[in-house]
Parts: sequence; C-alpha cells; structure tokens
Amino acid sequence: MEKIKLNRKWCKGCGLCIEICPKNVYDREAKVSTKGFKEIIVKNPDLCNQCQLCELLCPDLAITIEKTKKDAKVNK
Amino acid sequence: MSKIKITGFGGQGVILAGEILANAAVMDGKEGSAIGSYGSAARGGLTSSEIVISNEFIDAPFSEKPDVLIALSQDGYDKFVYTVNQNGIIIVDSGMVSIKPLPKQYELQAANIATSEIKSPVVANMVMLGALSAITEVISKTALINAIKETVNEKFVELNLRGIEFGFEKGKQIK
Amino acid sequence: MSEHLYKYLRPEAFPTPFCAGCGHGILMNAILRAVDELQLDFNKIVFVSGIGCGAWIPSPHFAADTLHTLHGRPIAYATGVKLFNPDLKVIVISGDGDLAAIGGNHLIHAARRNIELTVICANNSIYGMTGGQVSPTTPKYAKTMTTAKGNPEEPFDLCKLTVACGARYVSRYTVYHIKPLINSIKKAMTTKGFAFVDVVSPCPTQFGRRNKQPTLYEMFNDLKARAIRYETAKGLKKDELTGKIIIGEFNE
Amino acid sequence: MPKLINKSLLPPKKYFMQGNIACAEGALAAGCRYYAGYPITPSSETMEHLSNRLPEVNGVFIQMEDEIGSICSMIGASWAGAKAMTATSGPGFSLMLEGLGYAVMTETPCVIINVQRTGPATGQATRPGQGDIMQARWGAHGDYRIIGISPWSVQEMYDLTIESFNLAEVYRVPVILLADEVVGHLKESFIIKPEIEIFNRDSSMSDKPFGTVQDDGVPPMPIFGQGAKLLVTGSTHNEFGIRKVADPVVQDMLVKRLCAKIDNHKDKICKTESYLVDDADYLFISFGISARSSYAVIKQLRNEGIKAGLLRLKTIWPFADEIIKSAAQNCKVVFVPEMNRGQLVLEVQRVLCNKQVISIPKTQGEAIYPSEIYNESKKYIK
Repeated sequence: MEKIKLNRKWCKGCGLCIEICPKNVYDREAKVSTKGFKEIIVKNPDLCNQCQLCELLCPDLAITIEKTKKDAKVNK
Repeated sequence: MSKIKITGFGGQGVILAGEILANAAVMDGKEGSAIGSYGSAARGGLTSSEIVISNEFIDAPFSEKPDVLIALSQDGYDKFVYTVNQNGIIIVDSGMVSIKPLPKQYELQAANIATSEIKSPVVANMVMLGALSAITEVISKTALINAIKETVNEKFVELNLRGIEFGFEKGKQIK
Repeated sequence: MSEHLYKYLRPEAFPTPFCAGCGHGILMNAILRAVDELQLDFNKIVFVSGIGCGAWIPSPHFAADTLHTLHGRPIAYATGVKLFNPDLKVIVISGDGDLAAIGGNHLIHAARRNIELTVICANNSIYGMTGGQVSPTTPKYAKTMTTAKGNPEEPFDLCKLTVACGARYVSRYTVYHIKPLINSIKKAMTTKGFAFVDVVSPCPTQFGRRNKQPTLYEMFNDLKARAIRYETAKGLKKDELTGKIIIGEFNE
Repeated sequence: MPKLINKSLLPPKKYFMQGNIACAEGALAAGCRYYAGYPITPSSETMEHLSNRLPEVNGVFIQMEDEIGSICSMIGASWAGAKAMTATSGPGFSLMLEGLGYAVMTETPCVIINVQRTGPATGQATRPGQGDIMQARWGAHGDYRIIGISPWSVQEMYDLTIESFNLAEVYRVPVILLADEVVGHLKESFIIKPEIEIFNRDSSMSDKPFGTVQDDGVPPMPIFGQGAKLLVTGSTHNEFGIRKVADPVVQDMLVKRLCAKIDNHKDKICKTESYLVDDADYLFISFGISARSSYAVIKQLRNEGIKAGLLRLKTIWPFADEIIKSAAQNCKVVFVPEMNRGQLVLEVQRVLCNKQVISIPKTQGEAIYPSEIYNESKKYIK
C-alpha cells in the first residue's frame, strides 16, 4: 500500500506541500501539464516521516498519508 | 346606520371611547366599527375616532358626515363641526371648547364633571358616552356598561362606570 | 485530507472553486476534522453561509444540510433555524466582508443574545470574489484594489468585538496554526452559547499578490512573524501590538 | 395536496377585535409557529400580540435587530420546518425585498404582512396608503412571481392570513398580505368559525427539492435534519440544489418554472368578489379599504338608479386578467379608486385596453372616502 496518496484531480499545484515538508518529499514535474501548471509529484516517498503537515495544510484536500504499522510504533 | 365621530387631543381617551362604543354596539347584536386616527406622537395632537353602528355589514367604516359629533377639544371641534350631517347633533365639552352658536348642540362640562365629581379627569370620555346614550338612541346604557366590563382593566371598571352614570344623568337634563 | 473524511464531502463538487493556494481549503479541512473528532451526527448539522469565497466552504462541498444565503445575513438565517429546531447544530461559516461589514449588525446581536451558534469567520482580510477590494479587517496600509496607496483605515478586531457583545466563546487562529485551530473549532462547536472563531486565512491571489506575498507559503511566513499569543499580547503596549495578529482564546 | 381541517385556536364566536390582532390570531390558527419581526407603525400590534401568544402554543417569537434579519430568520425557520411569518410596513418591507427574492428563488413558504402606510421613505407613519402593491410585485430584482392578497375587513385580516399560509405552503412561495393602516387598526366584529381548512407543504424526502416533473411545478420540500443533505442557495441552482452560476439552460428552466407554478394556477389562486356587476354600466375595480368605500358608492349610485357594480380583488397578484375582462365586458366606464397615484389602474388598463378606465387616486395620508369616489366618478356618469 502506498504511504502517500496524492489526489491529482483535486490538486491545483500551489506548491505549499513542497515548501512545508521538512523531509523534502515533494517536487514538481519539469513540464507544464494540460492543467496549465507544473504538477506536484511525490519524489521521495521513503523520506516521509508521516508528520501529516502536508495532509493537514493542503488547501485542496488532495493529500492523504496512510499510517503504516512501523510508523505507528514510532509515533508512540 | 349611525355614524359618530369623537374628537379631542391625544390622552383624552378618544380612541378608547370609540372602541367601547363600537364594541357596545356589537354586544347589542349590531355591527360596530371603530377606527382611530392620530399623529405620530404618543401623546398630544389632534385625535379622532370614527364609529359606525349598523344593522348590516358596514361598507365604509368612516364618519365623513357624522350623525353625532362628540368634541372634547377646540381643535377637533373647529375641524369637524361643519362636517356634521344636516340632521346630525353635536355633543360638546363646553368647558374645553368655546362653541359656535349652532342648532342641535348639547353642551356639558365633561372634563369638569370628571375632575370635580368623579375626582378623575381621565373619564371625561366616559361622561360623554353616557350623555350620548341619554341624548340619542344610538347606544343603550346597558351595552356601554357591558362593553366597559369586557374591555377595561378590572381596576378601572368602577371608575369608568361612574363616568357613564354621571354623563347619562347630565345628558337626560340637557336633552 | 485523510480519505476517511471523504464521507463528509460531496466528491462531485471537487476540485474546489478556490484559487490555488487559498487558505479556505485548509479551514475546510480543519472544520471537518473537528466534526469527525467530536463524532457529530452530520445529518443533524446545518451549515449556513453568506456570499463570498468563505461562504463557499460548506456549500456545496459538505454532504450535510447547507443554507447558502444572502450577503451578510447568514447569522440571521441561522437564528431562525436554531430557534425553531434547537436539536440541530447550526454552524455559520462566512467571510470577513460578510460577517463584519454588511452583516456586522447580525453578528453583534447574535453575540448579545448568546444564541447557541458556532460562527466561523474565514477572514482573508479582502473581498476576494469581487476582485480584491478593501475589507473591514484589511490591515492598515495594505494595498487593495480600492486602496492603491495603502489602507488608511484601522481594521476591525472581531474577537474583541464579540467578547464585548457577550459571546460565550471567542478565539482567533490562523490556518497555519492548524492543530490549535482544530481544537478551538471543537470547543466552539461544543459551546452552549454563542461561539466565534476568527480564522485568519490567507488569500495569495487578491491580497498576497498586491502586498509582496504572492504565494501561500510566503503568506504563512508573514503569519508566523506577526502572530502573537493572547497571553503574551496582554503584557504589551498598544504600539508594540501594531500589525500583530493576536491568536488564542479571548474569553477568560 | 392533502387538506386538513383544524380546530380554531380561539373559541368559535363573534369577536370585536383590531385587524392587526385578528391577523395574528389567523396566523396562529393556520399553524404559524415562528414569528420574527421589528417594530414599525402601523403593524406592531401583530408582533406584540404574537409575543404573548406564540409561547402559549409552543411557538417561537423573536424581535430581530432589523427587518432584514426578520425575513432572513423567518426563511431559516421555514427550512427548519416552521410555518413562519413577519409583519411590517413600507420602510421595513423595502428592507425585506432582497430576502423576498431569496424566498422566491429557494421556494420557501412564508408569509409577509405589509400594513401599508404612506410613503415614500418614512412618509406618514400613522397614516394609511396603498402604494406598495407594485413594490410587492416587482420590488425584488430579477423576474419572479409572488402571491399578493388584500383584505378589506377585520374578518379578512383573519381569514386571508390563513389563506396566505395555505397558498404559501401549497405553492412554496412567499405570500404578501397587502393590508393597510385602516384595516390594520380598524376594530370591528368578526366571526371565528369552529373549523378551518389547512394545507401543509409536502415535506417528503426527495433528492430533487428544486425541480419536478409534476404538473403543479411544486417540488417536495424536505426540512433540515431529516438527512436529505439539502443544498439551499439563492444562486441559480439545478433540481438538486447545486449552484449553476453560468449555465444558461438551468437559469432559464428555473425562472420559467418559478413563474409557471404561479401563472398556471391563476384560476385556483385568484379570488375576487362581485357586487351588482352583472348588469353594471359603471364598474368599480378596487381592493382593500378603497373597495369598501367603493362599495358604499355603488349602493348610493344604485339608489339614484345608476347601474353601478364593484369587482373587488382579494388577490392582487397574480392579476385576475380573465375575471376582470369578463366582469367589464358590458360596462361603459371602469373606475379604479386606490390610495396611491394610480398603480392598480395600470394593470386594469393593460387588461381592458379597449375600455375607458378612470383612475381615482388619493395620496393625502387618509382613507379614500365614499364622497371622494362618488364626486369623481359622477363626472363620467351620464
């Protein structure tokens, strides 16, 4: 199961996730897509420490962070 | 159909008197309507009440050419005295109004009676209604008494009824 | 937002009509998390909103009863709903122009009556939908479409206003302070009386662009720099508070 | 629509009551359980009376901060399931017009009592007028239909308030009772019958609360809290309530249906009363207190041997075109007495474009008296 779900239909590419992520998980595509902006991609999913900042702050409600068992332990 | 107009200044109970008169007619089994007109101020200013009493549905509830004019103030008297119907009568508080020499005009000093004999200047309006009942066939004294009992606050019923009685007696004298 | 919260949404209404980087989406997220954490029955909530960007947060996105009303009047509508059916939880979500300018009278009287409503002000300090005109909460000297040389007027402090009017619960947070914001909305939703949450929600498109903060991230940095806790602010003088955003709970 | 028979709230008998209070009692009898208002002369008695009476029947009364708040909170209560009402006069009604448009757009049943006084602006607060009838019809922006009703007696302040609630519920439309200061403050006898007819809205669950294929054009109206997930909006919306702010087809369909649901039921909505109309050479068309003065005039004219008749419009909006056409068919001159500079007459002239239609206006801040109507009409009676 993927840890980070990015709902690309809802995303408008504001880029807040890129700026706010402490682990540098997100990046942009190199080229402008048909939606008219450089779309967001999950470049380094393995770096994610599941702090959920991006999920809580995404203005388009487009990010879901699935909590894995290992990380659930870490959170304890 | 009888059309009555009561006129005075705000605070004399003109509108209440009109309502009691019309209500009394309804209690008599007739149709009765009362409409007051007054200025925007809560007290003072020219006030009048138009009452229609009829045996059938009342068309226009106005007394443009009243059969009876009851005048409690100079302003009201001056404004309406010449609107009275040819065969109509005028009942006027001659203590409050300097009157014109007119036929079918009945004078009594309602405010003075109310103050000196009933010890309550506010019932001058009831004195006038009592006199109306004595002078004309428009309304019976019994109906007035019943209407007062129904509409007036319990505490003041007795006072108002005394006004009617004094007015009725005075009315009989001047009839 | 977590997919387990999708049940509160009308998916057909997405993507949202908000501009890229609009703070209102974050507020939407916060409100739904508060509802979820409180386990409120979504069928017994009525969301009332006025006109403007903020008013579009519940309508049509929330899969609950929503009443999208006239400009400035949502609190009046909400009053009718709540009074006639007190079993319903009535939550007003609207903007600063809606609640503070045209609807200011309803706000102060609902607070005075202390009627059990949750009022959330999506405060972006600008009229976003109509093109970026000055609003009653626009900071002094800020540039807008109608104050090209800077806003000459002092902004409204809606929290101090509603406290003075008698509201039972009053707080202010920015969408950047997301965790305390969610907790505060939860408190507001469980208040037995009038609850008001002023949520500072950046508008990069209409406000930021004209004030050298063209992205949400830059506006966040500004919020971080200006935010000051209520408790800290109490010890400061008036001129020390100029330009600051006082966050926290205003009721003591 | 199922008809119910309710018992009257007050014991059935003959009463002597003020029009504004009869109106309040009529509302209660019709099932009104929510009132929001703001004080204004000459309608405040309705509010004062309901402030005491509504709590007695488990209803809700609130005095709002202004008329805008009043109409808005009434609409909110209606969606929460209430039969709701507000009462006001000209200046307050002016403030309510945006809310009136909202009630039309969202198809919210509600009743607005407008006890008309003179205007424009503050005018003469204690004096009667009939100058708001066009405002009631056209005052909110955009194109729409409402129902406007005019009482001429205390009896009708009671009866037609009940009728207003029934029409509002049946057609999901705001109904405006266009009373005037005379009828509002008039005290006279009226009869409360033991039973009254009541219609209630269809509040069944539906996923299409703003569209219907039913002939009557009136969709069911679920209420808040039923789980219908209602999307109520004053913006253009489709049958599900979803905002469609740039869709020409949805806008067209919506406005057409809002108009058609009233227009198509004119026969059932429009109520008039005829007095000596059948053989009349001279027809008076009037409403409210002006019609009562007109009634006195036709009796006077008949006594003189002049064939005069009166057609009284109880329903002003929608306008009773067909009834007026047929009543005026054989008459020579039509008179329209009213307490404004000539508003109803415009509609009558539109309907009777081939007839001589004479306006008898009065704007002196007092009732239009029979003598005035008589004198004016005599100029045209040969």
